[in-house]
Amino acid sequence: MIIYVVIFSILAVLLVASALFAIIQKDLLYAVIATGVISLILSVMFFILQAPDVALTEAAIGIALTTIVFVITIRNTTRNEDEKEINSK
Amino acid sequence: MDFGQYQNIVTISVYGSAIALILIGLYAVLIKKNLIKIVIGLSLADAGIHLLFVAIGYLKGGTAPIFSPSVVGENVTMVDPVPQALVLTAIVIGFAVTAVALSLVIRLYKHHNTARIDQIKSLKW
Amino acid sequence: MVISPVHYIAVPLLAAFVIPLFAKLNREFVRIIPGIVLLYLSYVSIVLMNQVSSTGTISEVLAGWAPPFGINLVFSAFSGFLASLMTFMGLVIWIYSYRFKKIDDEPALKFYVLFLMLITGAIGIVLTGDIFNLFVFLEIVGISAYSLTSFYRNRDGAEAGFKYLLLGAFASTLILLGIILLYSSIGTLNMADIAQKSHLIPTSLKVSIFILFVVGFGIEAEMFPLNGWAPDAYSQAPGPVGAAFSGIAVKAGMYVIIRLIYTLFDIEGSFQFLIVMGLITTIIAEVSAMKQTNLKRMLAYSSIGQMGIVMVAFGIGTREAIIAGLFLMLNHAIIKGLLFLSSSYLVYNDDNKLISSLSGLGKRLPLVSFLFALGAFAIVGLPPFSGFWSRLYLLLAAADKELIYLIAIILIIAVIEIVYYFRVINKLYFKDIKVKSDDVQKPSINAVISMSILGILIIAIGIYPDLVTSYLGNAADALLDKAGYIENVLVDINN
Amino acid sequence: MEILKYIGIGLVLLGSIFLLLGAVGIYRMPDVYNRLQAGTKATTLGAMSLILGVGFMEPEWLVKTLILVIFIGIANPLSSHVLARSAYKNNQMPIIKNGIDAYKKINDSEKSEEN
Amino acid sequence: MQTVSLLNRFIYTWVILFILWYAFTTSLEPAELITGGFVSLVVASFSYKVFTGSGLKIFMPHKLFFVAQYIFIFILALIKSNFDVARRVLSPSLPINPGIVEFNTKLTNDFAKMVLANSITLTPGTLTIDIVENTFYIHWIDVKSDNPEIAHTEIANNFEKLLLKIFN
Amino acid sequence: MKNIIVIALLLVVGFYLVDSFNYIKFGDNRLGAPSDEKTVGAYYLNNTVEKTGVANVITAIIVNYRGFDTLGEVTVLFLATTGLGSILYRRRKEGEHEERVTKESSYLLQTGSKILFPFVILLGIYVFIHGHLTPGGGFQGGAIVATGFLLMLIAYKNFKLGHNQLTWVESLAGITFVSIGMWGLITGGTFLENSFIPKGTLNSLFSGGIIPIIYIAVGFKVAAELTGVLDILLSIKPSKIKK
Amino acid sequence: MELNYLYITVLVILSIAFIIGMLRFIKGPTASDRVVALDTISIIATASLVFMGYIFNRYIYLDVALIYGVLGFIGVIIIARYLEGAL
Repeated sequence: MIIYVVIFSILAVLLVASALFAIIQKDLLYAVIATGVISLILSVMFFILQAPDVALTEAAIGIALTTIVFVITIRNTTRNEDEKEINSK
Repeated sequence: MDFGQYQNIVTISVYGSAIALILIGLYAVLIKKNLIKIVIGLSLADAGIHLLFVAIGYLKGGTAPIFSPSVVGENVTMVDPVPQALVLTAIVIGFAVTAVALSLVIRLYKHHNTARIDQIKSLKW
Repeated sequence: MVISPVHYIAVPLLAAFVIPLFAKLNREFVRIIPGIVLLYLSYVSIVLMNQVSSTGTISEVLAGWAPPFGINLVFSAFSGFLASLMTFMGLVIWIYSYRFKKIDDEPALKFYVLFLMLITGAIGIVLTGDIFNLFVFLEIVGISAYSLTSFYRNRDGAEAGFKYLLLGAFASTLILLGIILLYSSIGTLNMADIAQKSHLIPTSLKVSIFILFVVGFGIEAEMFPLNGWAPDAYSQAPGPVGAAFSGIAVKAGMYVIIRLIYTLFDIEGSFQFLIVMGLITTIIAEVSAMKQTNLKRMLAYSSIGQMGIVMVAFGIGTREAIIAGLFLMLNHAIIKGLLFLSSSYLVYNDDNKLISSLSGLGKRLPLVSFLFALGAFAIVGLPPFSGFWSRLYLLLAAADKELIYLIAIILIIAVIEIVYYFRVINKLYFKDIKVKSDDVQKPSINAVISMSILGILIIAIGIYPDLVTSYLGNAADALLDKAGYIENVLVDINN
Repeated sequence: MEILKYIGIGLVLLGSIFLLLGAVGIYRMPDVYNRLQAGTKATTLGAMSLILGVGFMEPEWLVKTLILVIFIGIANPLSSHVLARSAYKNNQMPIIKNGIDAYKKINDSEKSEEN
Repeated sequence: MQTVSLLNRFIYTWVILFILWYAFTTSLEPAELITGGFVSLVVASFSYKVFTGSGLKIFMPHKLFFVAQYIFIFILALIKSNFDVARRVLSPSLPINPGIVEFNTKLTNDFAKMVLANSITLTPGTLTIDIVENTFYIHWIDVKSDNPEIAHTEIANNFEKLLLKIFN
Repeated sequence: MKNIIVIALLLVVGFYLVDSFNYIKFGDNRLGAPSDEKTVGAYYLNNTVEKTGVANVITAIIVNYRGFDTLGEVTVLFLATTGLGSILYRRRKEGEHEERVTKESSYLLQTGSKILFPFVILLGIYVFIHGHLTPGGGFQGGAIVATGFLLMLIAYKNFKLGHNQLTWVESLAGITFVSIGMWGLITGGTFLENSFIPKGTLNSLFSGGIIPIIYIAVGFKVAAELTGVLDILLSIKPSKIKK
Repeated sequence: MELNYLYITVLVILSIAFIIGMLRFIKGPTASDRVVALDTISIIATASLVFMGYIFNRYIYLDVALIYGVLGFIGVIIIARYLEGAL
């Protein structure tokens, strides 16, 4: 099944790309959205690796709950990594 | 699923991305100054670990270890259930640690009005 | 219901879930229930210790699945000794912290639940026979420790807690990696099964796993260079919690490292590795302790140094050395417990906990100062206190193996310890009084009782070391008997 | 039953093409609102028809796929609405060609109330 | 919003949740059905007040006919809108002329307004941005007029008529 | 400079990891093969259906074979809630009312969450009741239920959460879990032994003995705990509002 | 196996859609754009989970897709509410 080879490599590249994005971005909100995306991709990967339970857990914990916890933290602290003023776009 | 001659590519992409996630996460933990970034790094490293866990349990041509009606009685291979069970536990624990870490970040910010390590100087780092 | 090791875990958990409900009836239940639980656990300890000394190791199967398919608890003379020690220390610290004034200013319900869980988690680490279960208990210890460290609402508590959390999370990442490698190479998680099959793992892989585990658990065991969290956590946490860390949490980490080396993996050079790490840890910690101006930090560094000596003792690896090591652990728990407990009254109102502010407190707080001095004398190893005997056993064990350099280093360390502890005692007794009598906090009656228990124990063991050495001998035998451990656990019950 | 299967295959293919169209839409359009315009319609129809197609190909799954389809039908427009509104409240002005922006006045009045 | 008795609303919620439960399990075993009945009872008991305001009326047969008609029109509009999107997205010049228009609706029911808003979002070239009271604010990719009346007939008329029949 | 050292260190670690994983082939027929009875995974696959009556092997492992882990895991979440409460504790001033979100959400989102709220809750409960038959279980279901409450919490300014009820649900669920475990001890078996309730037939709702009961208890507990965490976090007052 | 071609075609199309969504996510430029991309890729992923569930021929995998859809929706709502300045 060559298609899975392709899918796996695409997902792997996207996973690493969004991880790098999460680390490099100065705007923490982008980093948080990126962790959401990482959870999303990971969840698909778990699904293909025949682990539906884990995919479910990763989706349930990673996409919604982790995101809200991070977002609340950003709300209560600062949105920019270097704590400079940024316009809120 | 049998990957045939492309086995290596799959191996590299799964293990490679998992290890890359771990390393990127640890890099953020060690280098970044912003506390929230550090916590993000931790959760990235955790994510890599989880992927690694599931990957070692995978079996070529296996299906999920659930004996639902369509599977009972057929001769099917199933993937190893143990790593999946462990990673479930690990994910929940990881979330608990992340939540506690972030609450500490919030409190630090309230005291010091900054979320950067290099500006919180009352203790040595 | 027959008393079995699982009571150590199940009863406190039940209590922890019940406490929020009872708190609605009366706030006092929040404080009392942990005490009742710890008393009950002490009773369990006594029953089980008797049982072990008569019938040998108890391996309890959980959920009806024989190991390696289920999780099991192992109560041997060795793990049982540590579990009982932790229970005892927990009880004493509970007596001390009952209505401790600084804690009652804060959400006390949370303190007692977290404290109870800290002890439960540590006991779980010691008793469990499954490596992943051990990780879960480590996280229980971890989360309660992070929260307890930042329990006070002052500036630095959160910082110390975060530092601890970072290292702890890093450790759990490494431990999980180790578990992945372990499981994928031999397909089992039971420690006895791992011990049986560990020769099947390729050596280089085995070394990687070993390093991952040692680094991971070394953070909890205050091994150099992973002990950066300790001084901050000890100095920022509430007084009783500092005692609980040094008496309970650290012991659990040390237990795992010992288990790894003695039972799980037989890797060449791991014993020497332990000696070297122990020596480095000790020397650096004791030298840093000299420079501290903060009393709690000084005690913390001293605690790290003591754990280093324990590592050295277990690195020597003979039966005598193990006895010495266990004796050191016992002493460290009791004496450091006493030091932490008494010191938190000495620096009660001083947020910086400076040693210089102790000047003349010996006259203002005679009892507390006396107990502190007693602890200081005991920990540096002066006769006739208990600390003396453990040092002596260690020196004898080292002499047996003709490790002359070790003897020299241990003696030098003792001298360093004497220097910095006597600096404090000098401040306490031989300097002018600076503090007004209103500024000091008189200890409550239960605090005095708990500290006195520890003080009496120190003297009693000092005078009759045979009280404990026979138990320690059994414990050492249990630790060395790897084949017996495997055999005991891997009995087929279900099939 | 064969005919259902072929309908299903058709729906699946159509759905995947529309999903691709949605992705291209959010890539090509110039601002958030236009992206949402393209993204929502195409992905909603795409996902609905793909999932329904799977339901037709495997008739036992039909009930559950219908639930998913209904959910997507409710949730997807809703989320795009919430996104559009939040973008506007976040001062992200849409590209307006003819100066027709009826929402601006109510948004401004809300803002002045806050201050 | 017209008031309907609490019991009516509760039973409506219960029935809907029970149907959902059946859809989740797709099994007619007595055990599943009993559990489902119980669970949907529990969930309904704390959510019926927020779930619905109109109650069982929607199950009247002639309304079901309108519902079917609505779904038919809606799907046609959805497909049309997708081809519209395809035309706009794939043409190299991106033919857009966006703007935000407003119009008033006659609908009073919450749910009806939501359905209308969602339908508008899914029909050609329009996206609901906000509803304030009875006014809809619509992002229109190809603005024809900023007159609310014209916008209303262009965008929402068909749907609104049917929804009025269904919900009033 | 520090950057370079860290990168070098991480590269070394990465090299060792890659080297270690050389021993472990991806998708290899290593464990779990029915012929090899000795490994843990294979044992579970071959014996779960017969001995526990549960279709989902992972559930059997989590709740029964390694049920002790799950007890610990539930405790970790419980401790996280407690710790969070202790870390973010603050005294309420007189007359201060809780306000989770500063702005009411749009009319549409409110209506939408009204409709989706029971749906999400029911979905969560479905997931943890069917934990032994389908993917998912207590944790996932609990998380989904908590997410349902989260939807209401962020959509409505004044959505009231019964703190008392949360405590009751959480405590009772925890007590149920431990008591079921202890019941095994009292009846002369082992902790968490799955013996005193009939196992039922495979793939029916009432099967698996205590496993579904425990998973339901876990589900309620996790739901209450996570909702508690979200509630604590959402009701923090920002010290200064920074744009 | 004429169905094989169907699988490959659909999965390839979905992958391309996923990549394009990710490109928009990485390009931005604003937070709203990224959330739009997150929304889109979560829908695409839900659809592909359903389809892959069909390929693996396991009915129970549909549950995963359903929950995935629900949670993706709520995740988007959370960030949108933050951007609105309400959280």
